[in-house]
Amino acid sequence: MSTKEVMEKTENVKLTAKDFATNQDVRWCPGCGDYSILAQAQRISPELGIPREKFVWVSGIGCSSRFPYYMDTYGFHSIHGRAPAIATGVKLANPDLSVWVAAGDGDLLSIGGNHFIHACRRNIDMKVILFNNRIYGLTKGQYSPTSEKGKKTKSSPYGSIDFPFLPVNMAVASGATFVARSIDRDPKHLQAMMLRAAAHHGLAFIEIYQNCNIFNDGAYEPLTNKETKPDHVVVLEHGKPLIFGKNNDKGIRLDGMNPIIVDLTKGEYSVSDLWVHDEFDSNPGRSFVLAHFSDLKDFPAPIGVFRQIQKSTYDGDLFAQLDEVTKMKGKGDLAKLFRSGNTWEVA
Amino acid sequence: MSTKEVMEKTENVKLTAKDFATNQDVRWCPGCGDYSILAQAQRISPELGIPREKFVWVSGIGCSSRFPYYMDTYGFHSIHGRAPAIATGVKLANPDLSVWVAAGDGDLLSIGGNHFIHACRRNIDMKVILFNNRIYGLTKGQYSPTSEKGKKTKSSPYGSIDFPFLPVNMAVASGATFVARSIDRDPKHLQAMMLRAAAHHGLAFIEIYQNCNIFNDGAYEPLTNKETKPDHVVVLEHGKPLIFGKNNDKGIRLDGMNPIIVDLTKGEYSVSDLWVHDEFDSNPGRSFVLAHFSDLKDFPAPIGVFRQIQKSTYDGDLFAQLDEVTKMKGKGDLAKLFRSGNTWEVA
Amino acid sequence: MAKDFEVQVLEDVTIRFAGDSGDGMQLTGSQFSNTTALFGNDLNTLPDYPAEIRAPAGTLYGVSGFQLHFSSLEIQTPGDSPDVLVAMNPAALKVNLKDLKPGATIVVNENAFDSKNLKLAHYDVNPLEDNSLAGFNVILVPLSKQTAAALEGLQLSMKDIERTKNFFALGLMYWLFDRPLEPTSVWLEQKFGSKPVYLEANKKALTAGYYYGENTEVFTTRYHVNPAKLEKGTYRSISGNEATAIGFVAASHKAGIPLFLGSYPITPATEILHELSKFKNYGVKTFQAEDEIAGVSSAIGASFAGNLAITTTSGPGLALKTEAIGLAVMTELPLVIVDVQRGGPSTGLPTKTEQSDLLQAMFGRNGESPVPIVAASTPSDCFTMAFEACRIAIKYMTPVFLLTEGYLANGSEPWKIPDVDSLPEIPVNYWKDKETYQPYLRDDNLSRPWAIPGTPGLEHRIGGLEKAHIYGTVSYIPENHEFMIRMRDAKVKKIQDDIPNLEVLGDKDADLLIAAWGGTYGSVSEAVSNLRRKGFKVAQVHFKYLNPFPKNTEEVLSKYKQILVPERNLGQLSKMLKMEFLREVIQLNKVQGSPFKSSEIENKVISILGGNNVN
Amino acid sequence: MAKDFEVQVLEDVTIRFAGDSGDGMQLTGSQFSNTTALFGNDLNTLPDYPAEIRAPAGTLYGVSGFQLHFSSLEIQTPGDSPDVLVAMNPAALKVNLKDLKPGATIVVNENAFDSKNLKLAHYDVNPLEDNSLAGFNVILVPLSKQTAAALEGLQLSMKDIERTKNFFALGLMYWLFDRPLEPTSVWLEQKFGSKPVYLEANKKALTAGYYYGENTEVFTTRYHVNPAKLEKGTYRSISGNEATAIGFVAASHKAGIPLFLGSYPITPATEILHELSKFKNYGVKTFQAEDEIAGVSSAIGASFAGNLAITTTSGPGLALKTEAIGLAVMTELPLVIVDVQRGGPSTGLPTKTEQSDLLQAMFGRNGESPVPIVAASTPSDCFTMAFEACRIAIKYMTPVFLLTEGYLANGSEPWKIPDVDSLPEIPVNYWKDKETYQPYLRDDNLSRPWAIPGTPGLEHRIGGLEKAHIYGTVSYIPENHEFMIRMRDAKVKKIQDDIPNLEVLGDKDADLLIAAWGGTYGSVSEAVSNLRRKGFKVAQVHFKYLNPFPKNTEEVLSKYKQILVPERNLGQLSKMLKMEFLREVIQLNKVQGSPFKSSEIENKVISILGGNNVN
Ligand SMILES: Cc1ncc(C[n+]2csc(CCOP(=O)(O)OP(=O)(O)O)c2C)c(N)n1
Ligand SMILES: Cc1ncc(C[n+]2csc(CCOP(=O)(O)OP(=O)(O)O)c2C)c(N)n1
Ligand code: SF4
Ligand code: SF4
Ligand SMILES: [Mg+2]
Ligand SMILES: [Mg+2]
Repeated sequence: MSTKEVMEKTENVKLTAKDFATNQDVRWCPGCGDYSILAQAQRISPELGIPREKFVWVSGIGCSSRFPYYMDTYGFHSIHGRAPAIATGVKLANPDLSVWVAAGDGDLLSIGGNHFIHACRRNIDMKVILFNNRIYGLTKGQYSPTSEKGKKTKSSPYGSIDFPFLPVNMAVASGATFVARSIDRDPKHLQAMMLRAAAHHGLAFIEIYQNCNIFNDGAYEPLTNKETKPDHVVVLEHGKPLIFGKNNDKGIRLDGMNPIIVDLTKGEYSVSDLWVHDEFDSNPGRSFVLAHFSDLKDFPAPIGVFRQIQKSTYDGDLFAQLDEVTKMKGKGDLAKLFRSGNTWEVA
Repeated sequence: MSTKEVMEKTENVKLTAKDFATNQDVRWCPGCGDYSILAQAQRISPELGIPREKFVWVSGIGCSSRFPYYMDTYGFHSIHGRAPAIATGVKLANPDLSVWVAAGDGDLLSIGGNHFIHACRRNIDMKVILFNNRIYGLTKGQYSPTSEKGKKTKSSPYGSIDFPFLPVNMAVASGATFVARSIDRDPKHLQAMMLRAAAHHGLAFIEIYQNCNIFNDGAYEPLTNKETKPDHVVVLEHGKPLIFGKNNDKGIRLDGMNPIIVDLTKGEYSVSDLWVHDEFDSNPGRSFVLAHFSDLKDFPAPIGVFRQIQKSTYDGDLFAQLDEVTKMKGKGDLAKLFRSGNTWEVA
Repeated sequence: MAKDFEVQVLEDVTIRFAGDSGDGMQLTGSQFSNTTALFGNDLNTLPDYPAEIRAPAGTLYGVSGFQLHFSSLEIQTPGDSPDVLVAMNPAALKVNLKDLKPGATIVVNENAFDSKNLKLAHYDVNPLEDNSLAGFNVILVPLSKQTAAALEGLQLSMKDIERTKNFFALGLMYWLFDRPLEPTSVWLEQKFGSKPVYLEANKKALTAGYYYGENTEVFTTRYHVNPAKLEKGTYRSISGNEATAIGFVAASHKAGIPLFLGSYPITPATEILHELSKFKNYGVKTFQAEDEIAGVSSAIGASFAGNLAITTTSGPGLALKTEAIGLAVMTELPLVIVDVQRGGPSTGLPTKTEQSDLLQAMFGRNGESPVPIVAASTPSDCFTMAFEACRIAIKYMTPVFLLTEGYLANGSEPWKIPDVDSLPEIPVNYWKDKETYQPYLRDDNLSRPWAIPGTPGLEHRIGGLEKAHIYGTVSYIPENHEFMIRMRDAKVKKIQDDIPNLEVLGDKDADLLIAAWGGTYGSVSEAVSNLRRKGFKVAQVHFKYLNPFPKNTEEVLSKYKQILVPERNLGQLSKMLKMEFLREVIQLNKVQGSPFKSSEIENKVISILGGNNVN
Repeated sequence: MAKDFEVQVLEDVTIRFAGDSGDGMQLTGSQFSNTTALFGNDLNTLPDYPAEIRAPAGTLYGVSGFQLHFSSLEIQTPGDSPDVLVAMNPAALKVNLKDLKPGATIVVNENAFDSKNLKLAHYDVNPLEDNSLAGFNVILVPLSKQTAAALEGLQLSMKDIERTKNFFALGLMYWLFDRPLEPTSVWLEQKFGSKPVYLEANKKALTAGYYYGENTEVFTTRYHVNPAKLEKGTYRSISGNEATAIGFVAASHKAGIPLFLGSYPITPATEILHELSKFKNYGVKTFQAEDEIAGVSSAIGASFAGNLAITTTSGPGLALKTEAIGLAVMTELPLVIVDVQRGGPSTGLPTKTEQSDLLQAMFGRNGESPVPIVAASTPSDCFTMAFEACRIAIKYMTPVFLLTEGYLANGSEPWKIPDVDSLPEIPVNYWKDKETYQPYLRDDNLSRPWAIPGTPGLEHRIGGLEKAHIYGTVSYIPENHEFMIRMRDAKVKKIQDDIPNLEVLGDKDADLLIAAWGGTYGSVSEAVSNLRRKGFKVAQVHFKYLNPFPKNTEEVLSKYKQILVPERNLGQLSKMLKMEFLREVIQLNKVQGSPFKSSEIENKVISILGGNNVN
């Protein structure tokens, strides 16, 4: 459908996922996890009550960064790592826009790491979607800052010696007000997270575990395979205890600050002993302990909303300050500005 | 004393703090907190059992970044924000060196934020000393990423709208293996922290609260003033409970993951109810809760070692891999390398 | 009663205030400038401060200076060599002595010449006593003591009293040059209204200084510099960075779209950020980014979303922005990049002036990546060129460089305040029409349409990959790539039709043409008038547009046998003229962190033309 | 038994393999190259792949190609226009058709010309049936079916069988050009030793292709290209990126200090990182940094600490490194910066070749910041120039640029393996003496001493602020600044004494000189021999040193009335020659992501010299 046709349609009918698809051929490898993320984004977009022309997708460079080409919204496929900074400018120029960043793990956490943490710190009202395939896809397979230590890639033929980042930790530590995680292969969950992120006012970060079937195939296999998933994933839900396992037979409780896996079938612990997830706790410690599960043997990977808190946004504060000063000083008058300070006449 | 003279002395006598002072005039403003940090660095250096020529101090740009000029060791006053990356190269070129980074809050956390978190992630064996005066000193007073929100500076005449970073959080989240905090005005504590950092194998980070008496005077006044200090500072010591207050009358206990201030004089709580500090816990949640005190009303600022854990270092792993591959493949032979792949003779 | 003094009428005077960083010399200098401006002289200033924030008192590297040139004629530079030096301590004397005119007057705070300060200034012998200043007219004033005496009875610490002595010195200079105290008194009242003791102290010191001149016999002559015959109008004093900031606000107003600045502090560009951050009620948004890359990137984002976007920096920061500027070239978005040049390479001499980033602006990006360049010639011209940079950026949908430099940025001069209505409108036509829209359609200026997010029906994607002509989709087609490379090049070249021709000043039939750019304007202009007065036939052109060059450049250059290009670099404009016009030029290069003295240019011209050219 | 065929002896052949990204064309091409090299031909290759990792099968933008030029004479380019195209599907046919020689042979996999693939390639009619290929010698081969038939009985999926058809095509081409199967068989055994079924499948497909040629009558002629008379020695095939990597290892060996690479992946430079990361047992350290800035910064740190430090990137990455390169200039530390150029500006055409970063390398830094530049001319020359860049960096204590480009980096040619002992030593003398040490002392090369941390008694501090001559302390002294700016400039200029003069090839008394640089070498060389064969008098010089230029440049240029400068940019070397020598040059510019065809240069020369120059 051409842009024009879509627009004509918009005036009468509610949009559908298709209205958010451009007529460009999608150029990811067949089987790439990016397809699923695109599909979910297109699916949730018409649900948000935001006119199509108010969406802006900004990306850097990487396989995942081609994302904007496939969303029939405004889009900016910029340069490597700079998407959060460009998106900041977009939002500050026009706070009415719904600004989304699509970024790979290299793009967002390697070259773009600084812009990412500063955008989180400022709590700019934008959504940042991390396509974490734990590899540099576009440059054909080097380890990334989320690759596991020891990974053999083209640039680490004897195994990488870098420890990985936990992206959730970085987001929380730098002040992101909404932090979630999901998986490409779990479309329903992914949709739910995207809807939640869209509804959040402030910086919303979603880490998506994404499979790169060419250079890092199977990175999340245990988490997506039906058989193994229940033992490898714990779904976070507000107010619910942390339960996982094929028969919901395992739980996580807290011993002081330390998480412990308990067997719910032995009778020693019951559901009421478990750690109850609280998304809204302002204490960041909670999210860190959850993210830290990845470092612990046998612990499942949490997916869901780690944390959602309310803080004023940078864009909100900026426009409030513009208004306030204008109220205080009156609307700026150029002639007055020219004449500020001492003036004198030459006759 | 000239370099030559010092050297001659070294061969016979144990060095002193003075041997680490260059003959350059120190060009900080009179009263600047940087003087104290310099003095402590010069004081502890002879204690470390490291020959003077093995020290390398690397800095970026800022008032604090002049530091290397005043340490009579090898030094590199580089460009803004890049000290951790340059120091990485120094260490990887020669792992025998004791590599120290001196950086301001703008240098390390604004423009240099990415290099900092990646150095922490890789656990490069270097010491990173943050001179946190919560202001850009050298450029004459703009708010920095650690300035409190609402701060009025030359670039924020109506108050800044940025939330600050908690540097300790950033270091812990990105994987630093030693994380501590100290204050310019507490020379003994500062010395102790520096000695501890020096002894640590891996990336050691110390945040030093430093007063800029020109552009941000009094930023830490409540923490350094004798009267108010006891109520505003809690000293972390391994295995000891968190007690503070003028008469050691207040303590901090944990309710689940949430810290609570308790009055020790009321009889309701005693020392044994308090949170006992554990530096060596691998769970990062602990450090985050401590750092988070800054966001909580009435909580004291923790100083001391937040965390010290052991992980392999990047430099260690790199040289181990070099050795391993050399053992496996034999020492590289250039003629062989030239001939690798298919060759043929033209006669 | 005041005694009678000889009053000598002078055409122009250069005075330099020098002291410790803590002595308030910048303030003293600005007050003198201010009063002098109000008095009606033409003037030009040059502050010069150390890289250290507060160097320890008394040291050589801690000396801060403020030079001021004022005249009854039109002037263009802060003066070659001071006629008067006010030296607050031995270090200030030592550092500045070599710059003075032979026979210059030196006003010295004799109380500061104690053994401690002498030692700090590396003086073995007190220069006031060893006859080493014989060639000068040295006036010893017990500045500290007199100030203390004047403030007796006020509730002030010794330190505060010491800090007030600059106003004593200022008062004394006001007396010497016959200027009124009132403007400074008014300023003091505004500044210290809420701190009466400081107000009183400073006023007392000021008046005491004035009457010290009147009542003692240290000076035998007073000087009078008549008001200059400036063009009729309302004037203010303006520094280059202020002018740049206001120029942008004016452009934003005339374009009818909000101004967005994405920036990271760096000397000597920071004041533009400071200035603009005040103008919230003008709808100006300033974003202090985490680094220069975020500064320019946020500006590109803001431009995409329809703001008038600018980014400000100095050389090292520009180096960091180059990749993103390439993105602005490819996406053809309006953006103004200000480079307030300073001494390089690398960190170089951060507080010193230089004009050595021209080739970086011209060529410092990967690939064929043309960007228009304009440069300001004087502090107030920063206003004009900032406005002009915005006009070009918007009209041609392109990033534009505005080059200024430390010397213009910190220096100031009177500015004839323009009438707001006299400034041209900058038409902004965001594209609206869905039927005809294509992201890389071109208008008569070869510009593509600005279609901003939020506009229904114009959803489109842009980016850094090569773009298909008209459609703007990604294109790997070889011929399209070359076509687009030539298109971007042609678009920038086309701006030639839209900028003023070079204007030849001086003798049209000159034996030598001086061609210069940027902050070298003033020195060249003064040199040219001096030379002509001496009988040399010289002409001058000044490049405010460096890419593209004005249309008549080749024609103008071809008229002169010899072309002298004075630059404060190793010959960057020279290189550009050579490569563009294959014209041999004579270079005059000085890279010492300060502007040219006009005499340096004069001497060079004389050495080229020979003494016998004088008629 | 085999039939009899006409065997035609050819001097040279250009063949292009083209198919889907998934069709293994790069592999097929390399195997053919390999065999051809072993056979003794001279050869030159040009891979050309899409920006997408795996574009959907059958699409036009998913076509991957590999061109190979082989000959019994010495050759320098991958060939202007293919004599033979192997097209695995309609998209491959469509994309490549326009490049073919008139009358070229097209070998087509007819099984791929189904309606789905035709549609994906935007063919309305099957081109095999509408007579549109009348001007070509089209050979239809049921490649898919024949491969399937050959593999019958093996335990393979349909997908695996499809994936093997490139080996059928390869076998067929081996037959057509009379090459042995053995080298590829050996390679297959190494590669699939542990997977016998794949080994058997590929071998079967290869042989089946060969015998398909032998037994069917699709070809009436076989071609024979005799071995070339190359210089005596041991040869291997080498790509530019491999050669660069090995050149650095060699330099590290000859300098006796460890190699350190700080880098961030970017097309088309990444393979240098990949290669070097294998050489751990050569003491090579590779640091994959978080970005380009950290890449170069870590290299600067490593250089300070005494390693041979390099950093590798392409245009956009170079843009990010410029600030730090300025630091290397100021600190005068050895550092080699490799820029494997690609299509710009901005992200541009990342997988396409271009030579448009010369001016960025030359001028892309703040301040006066001179850096020597060398550029490789052929894939194997990357070895020589990488070695040379290290030699200059160490000897002159300076950063040095090595410019290569995508076309050289990915292309390959036979390389006569040098004798390790024949390579010059690179003396490294870390300073040791405490008595005489000063950080900015200068030797005869104007180089400062390399005194590395860990050396007792030489503790010192360096940095980006201006340095005092000899002492290396921070200096704000105006005269010192100018002195040091001129010193750094002079040091780089002095390298002229230490690099080879330009060598004029072709007719010394030519009517026209072709001056080129970088990867344009091959096309120019071929054009020059062709032109001379046709009777034109032309000469050629090739710049491998671009800053400084060789000493005899002016002299050489002055000998020729006309100078043609062919470049794959808008005229960057032209600009440099103009500004340096004020020489008018004729530009020939092509910016289409591919190398020049030698015919394009020939035609330009003919159009300049006119047909009547032929004698
Ligand atoms: C300045 C710059 N440096 C490097 C590159 C090369 N590059 C492009 S994408 C990429 C990383 C891709 O990895 P990631 O961000 O994880 O995205 P993915 O392809 O995996 O989705 C790199 C290194 C570039 N385009 N620009
Ligand atoms: C690339 C670059 N950008 C900006 C600057 C200007 N600059 C120098 S230091 C500094 C910040 C200083 O603050 P901080 O790092 O906190 O150090 P402090 O002076 O407070 O010790 C800035 C913005 C620079 N030198 N280089
Ligand atoms: S390389 Fe990996 S991440 Fe990139 S498109 Fe292919 S499968 Fe997806
Ligand atoms: S400006 Fe502040 S931080 Fe800088 S030297 Fe002065 S007191 Fe210290
Ligand atoms: Mg990735
Ligand atoms: Mg600071």
